[in-house]
Amino acid sequence: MSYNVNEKGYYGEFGGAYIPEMLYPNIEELRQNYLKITAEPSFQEEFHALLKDYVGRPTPLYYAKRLSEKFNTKIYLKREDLNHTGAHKVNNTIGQILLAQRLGKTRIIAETGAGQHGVATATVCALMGIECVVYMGEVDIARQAPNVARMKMLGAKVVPATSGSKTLKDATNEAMRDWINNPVDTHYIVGSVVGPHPYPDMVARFQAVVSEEIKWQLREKEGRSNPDYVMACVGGGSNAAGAFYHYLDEKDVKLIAVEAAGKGVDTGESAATSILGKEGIIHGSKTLLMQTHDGQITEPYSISAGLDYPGVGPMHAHLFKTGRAEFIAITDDDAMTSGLELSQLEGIIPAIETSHALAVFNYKKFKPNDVIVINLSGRGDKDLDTYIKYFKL
Amino acid sequence: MSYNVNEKGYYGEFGGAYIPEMLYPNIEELRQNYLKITAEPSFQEEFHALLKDYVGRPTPLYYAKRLSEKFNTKIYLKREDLNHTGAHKVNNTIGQILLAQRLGKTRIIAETGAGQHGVATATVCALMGIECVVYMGEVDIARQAPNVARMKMLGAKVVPATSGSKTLKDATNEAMRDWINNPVDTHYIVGSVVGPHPYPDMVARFQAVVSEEIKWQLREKEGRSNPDYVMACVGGGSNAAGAFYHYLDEKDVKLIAVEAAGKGVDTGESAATSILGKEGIIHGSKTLLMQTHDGQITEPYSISAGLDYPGVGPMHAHLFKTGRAEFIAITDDDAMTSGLELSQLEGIIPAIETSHALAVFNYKKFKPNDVIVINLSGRGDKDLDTYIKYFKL
Amino acid sequence: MNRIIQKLQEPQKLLSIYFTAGYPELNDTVTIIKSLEDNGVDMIEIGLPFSDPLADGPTIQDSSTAALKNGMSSNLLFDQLTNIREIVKIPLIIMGYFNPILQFGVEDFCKKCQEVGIDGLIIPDLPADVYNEHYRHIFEKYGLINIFLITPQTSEERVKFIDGISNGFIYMVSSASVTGSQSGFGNEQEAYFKRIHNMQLKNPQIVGFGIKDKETFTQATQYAKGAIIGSAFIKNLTFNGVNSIELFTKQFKA
Amino acid sequence: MNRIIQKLQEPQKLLSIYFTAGYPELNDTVTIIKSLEDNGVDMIEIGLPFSDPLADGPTIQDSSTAALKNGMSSNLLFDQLTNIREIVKIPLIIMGYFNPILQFGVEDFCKKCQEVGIDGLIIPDLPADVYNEHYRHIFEKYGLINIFLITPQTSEERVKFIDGISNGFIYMVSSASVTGSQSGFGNEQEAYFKRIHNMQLKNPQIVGFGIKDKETFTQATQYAKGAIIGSAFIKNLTFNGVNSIELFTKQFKA
Ligand SMILES: Cc1ncc(COP(=O)(O)O)c(C=O)c1O
Ligand SMILES: Cc1ncc(COP(=O)(O)O)c(C=O)c1O
Repeated sequence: MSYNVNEKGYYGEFGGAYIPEMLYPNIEELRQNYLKITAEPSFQEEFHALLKDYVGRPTPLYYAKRLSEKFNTKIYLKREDLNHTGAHKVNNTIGQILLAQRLGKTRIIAETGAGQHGVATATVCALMGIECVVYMGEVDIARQAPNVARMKMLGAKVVPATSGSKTLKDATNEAMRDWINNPVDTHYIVGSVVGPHPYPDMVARFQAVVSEEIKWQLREKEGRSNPDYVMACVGGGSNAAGAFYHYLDEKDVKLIAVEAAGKGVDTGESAATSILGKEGIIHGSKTLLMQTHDGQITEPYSISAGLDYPGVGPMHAHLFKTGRAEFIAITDDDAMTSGLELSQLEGIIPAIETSHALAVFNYKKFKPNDVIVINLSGRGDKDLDTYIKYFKL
Repeated sequence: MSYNVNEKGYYGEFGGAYIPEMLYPNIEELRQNYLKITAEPSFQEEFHALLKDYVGRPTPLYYAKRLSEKFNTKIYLKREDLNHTGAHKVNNTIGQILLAQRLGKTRIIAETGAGQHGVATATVCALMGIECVVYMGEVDIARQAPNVARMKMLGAKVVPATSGSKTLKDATNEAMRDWINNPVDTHYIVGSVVGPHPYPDMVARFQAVVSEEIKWQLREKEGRSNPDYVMACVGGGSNAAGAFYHYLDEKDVKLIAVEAAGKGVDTGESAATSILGKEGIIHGSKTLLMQTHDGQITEPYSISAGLDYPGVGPMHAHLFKTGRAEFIAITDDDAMTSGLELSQLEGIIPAIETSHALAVFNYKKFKPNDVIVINLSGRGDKDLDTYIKYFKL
Repeated sequence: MNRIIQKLQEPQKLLSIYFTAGYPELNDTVTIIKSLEDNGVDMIEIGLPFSDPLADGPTIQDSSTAALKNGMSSNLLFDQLTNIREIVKIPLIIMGYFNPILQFGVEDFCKKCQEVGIDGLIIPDLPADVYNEHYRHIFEKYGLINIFLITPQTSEERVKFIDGISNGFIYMVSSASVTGSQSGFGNEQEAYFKRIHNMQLKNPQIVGFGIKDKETFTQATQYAKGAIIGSAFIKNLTFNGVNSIELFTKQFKA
Repeated sequence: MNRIIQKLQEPQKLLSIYFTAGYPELNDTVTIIKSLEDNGVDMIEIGLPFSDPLADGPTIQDSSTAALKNGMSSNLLFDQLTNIREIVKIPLIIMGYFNPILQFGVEDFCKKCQEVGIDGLIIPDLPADVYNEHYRHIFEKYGLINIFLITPQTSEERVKFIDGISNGFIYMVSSASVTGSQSGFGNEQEAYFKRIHNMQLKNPQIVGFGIKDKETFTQATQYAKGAIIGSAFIKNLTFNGVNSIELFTKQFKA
């Protein structure tokens, strides 16, 4: 059983490139070039130099002592929150901007939910002096105001998506429309392991640095590179993909993907895609998605803008279908409580996305000697208003 | 000529411990123990492990290509903005919390201006499970709201200082009063190289990791560990102290300290201490401070909460007096413009404090081959509102 | 013979109109189709509305959202079309995104199309390659013509490939854009129209995207067999209602 | 002989009052001093206001801020006191933070004190050690007694050191606190008062911080030679004005 993409762009039965013809040349250009370009020594050199000197990698693998004590197990936090711009997203945007440059693109577009990917994209565009347009749902613009401000400071144009649920899904539609309208000079930096092939594989490869580092860091700390569990929240799935990547074929490592249950899986206000979803096509990819029996895509709900997406990357659909990963859905309330708990136990305010992964400890028992690595995908600075209001601090 | 503290706590004629008798036992306890405790292998081990695994050190030394091109010289940014909590302040709070634990203290107090030191203190208190009270001027509470929210999330109590200019100076007074009232169980984590001996030296030693890293990082990049210039903004002076520390006695390295001119050095709304200040006593230290001819401390002004302080650490007073460092004052307007410039040239939004250091390039010409290291003391997330309003973005 | 192929053999430049089923009112579908035929339209694209129509501009998006809100669905559309062939003769094409069709079941969907008298399908997000490999036999089994798009960016090689697997006409997107975003055609379009014309493909081309009045229709059909009007027609429906169809279509037939 | 030393030899427990010069009104200084003497107060601390009085609680802070706003300064205070010795006999002490004195010039300041008839100084942020090393000779040259503080946390060794360099009285801070923050004395204070008493220091002790009424005055002076009232007196001035001094002081003399 392979958990990686095949030559046709599929993970098992999921993936592919279900795109309008208008996007064919762009996607084809990417498909034909992404492996070749990213394998070039000059690309690898520049990519790793920027990850080190600009992004601040390697990010620490931090043993969370007080959290571990509380849940009587061994918890390591992979500190993607310490990346420049505050989340794992920048690993991917650094990779894609270098690719875009080598493809001769002069304009960048992106979609964003939590704003982290938008900020990470605006950041690399500023770094390279390239024009940048970010699409963001109107609802998300309101609830992630700090990130909107950051994008503006970085010189990006933020365009509100006003259709549908006015969140990530709709921002993605708008970005795709922009790309259709600007097929020659523009590269679309997709922010997660979603979209048509080769995006899921390309983004996963850029994010794979996360598990690459975990391996040697855990060996330093525990004398073995394989933990018992790797756990990550899943919006589109990129931080989970990065954390899982080098463990996909290591059978002794259990993978846990954490989705947003919103107000509860059965309340109709949820974003728990794998549980509520069915196979279908969203944003050019065959995967699991939340939809009506008639095939209309459902508007998802989560308190967290980065998990508020009705689909999931095809790799994760495959991990779910094959049982390689366990999927757990966590409600808004549980996530918020765990976010506050981490803040006060470890002095780390997590992004609400990440807080979902932390809440698993309240539902799943681990053994005292289990080694669990959680991908701490981002910092909570963007979410302070939401936390403060929720807890009336 | 020595630029380090002598056994009596003086840098040349500056420093000492001008404290009320009520604080004598606390200060004496610190003075007698700080070198001994911090030299213990177990302390060093824990300190460095936390800096690595929790704070995310070493922070990168990043060659700013586009900024360098613009000013036709070689500019490196020491990325203290990538530290956990987003500024250099945490280097010091990690050190002091370990010291406080070893002194058996069970309660922590701190003053804060920009809120970065308050957040860094609240963070280490959460990490260690110790009660935390942070004093912050009412004006600063309003202009650095994100940091106030963070402190609350971290479980700290934020107490407004309502006297005087309602900024950093007044918060410091309140913290000292608290310490006077709670001399036994409480440790006061001072946030900069100010206050009575041994604080300036102690904080400088904890921050010295910055120049320790610059040395080997620059050797990796330029084949020499000494740059031509090291440049840093100065509020109390801790980030500058950290960046200068290992270069103090290296005569070929020119040091530039950048102060906040506010609306202009001669406008009466300024915080350019070294230029406007006279020798005197502030917060237990003999140093340069802004004061009336009658010895009343002047209320300073800067758009940046972290530089809005009428004094400067005694080390810096000495560097100024001896001419070892050049002092440059930068206005609000120039700082803001340079902050936006860095955002859009390098994809790094700096704290407004840091932006002051960046503005020097508009006033001082450097040679094409000069190697300049700027201590990028913090990230601008806390300042987004100020930037956005200022530039009407 | 499939009505599309028949129609393509007629000498005139073909006027084809797109509308979104269920818009403006849920039950306007048959009325609109009948009225279009009555007013001399040659071919109709019936839009099956989708929640996330990513190849469409705001006009068609909004009409899709409204149609879904009105209650439109694949089942309902087929219900509405049950007796359409008793009153309408011109070719009818369903244009819809792939996911609703996939959920219906591709074979079931095609079967239903045949039953009600649909002649072809345009599924913008079903790529030619995937169609060719997985679904072609089903379409053929039910006598449906699948119509592919080409754009100014489509390589010569791929245009040939698409021509090869097409058996009706090629939907020639006038410019790189989503629907409704053009304002007139310029030299670039003309060069593109000519370039494709000169390739002498086996399938005729019908131009879509950006046709909004007599002038653009004439330009588009200088080299091509016909043109499709979408957003301009929807806008007219929105502002002037179903009764204005006669007036709207008249301008193209003048 | 210095008036402080003389006063300390009198048999009664000494009532000492602190007030901030320039408060409530800029020119109240002489009036308040005269009134305090007239009402039997034994000794007066004249507060030289400072912008950042970090050993003081809100009451004295606020009075200092107001006094500075009123225009009080070192020069003005000396002007106001120029003829004070023509009308007042009891010891007068200036209590102020070190920076204004440093800016005035320590020697100039001491000289001025001598000229107007000040007997001693309390400078909370001038540590005993620094005084001893750098300034003692100046104070002595101008016949000024410098008064040091001790607190419950001051070690026995340091109390002895301070006793050694003192030549008037020791200002015994009642508890670890800024001014004005106490509410009554408990067992802890009593133990501390007793402990210091039992050390049989050469200098008598006068207790300060937290004395606000007859009861606390009596408790404080059980072992000590006297007590200083600060915040409670300022509060009384704020609410009842300068004319209420008689009533305020009467309670302690009853
Ligand atoms: C901090 C953080 N974590 C997780 C996510 C979810 O995305 P993904 O599943 O692609 O990692 C986001 C998306 O914005 C995010 O900002
Ligand atoms: C980012 C940043 N830089 C600089 C300063 C100034 O302090 P210091 O001079 O002690 O480094 C502050 C203070 O809050 C700060 O937050």
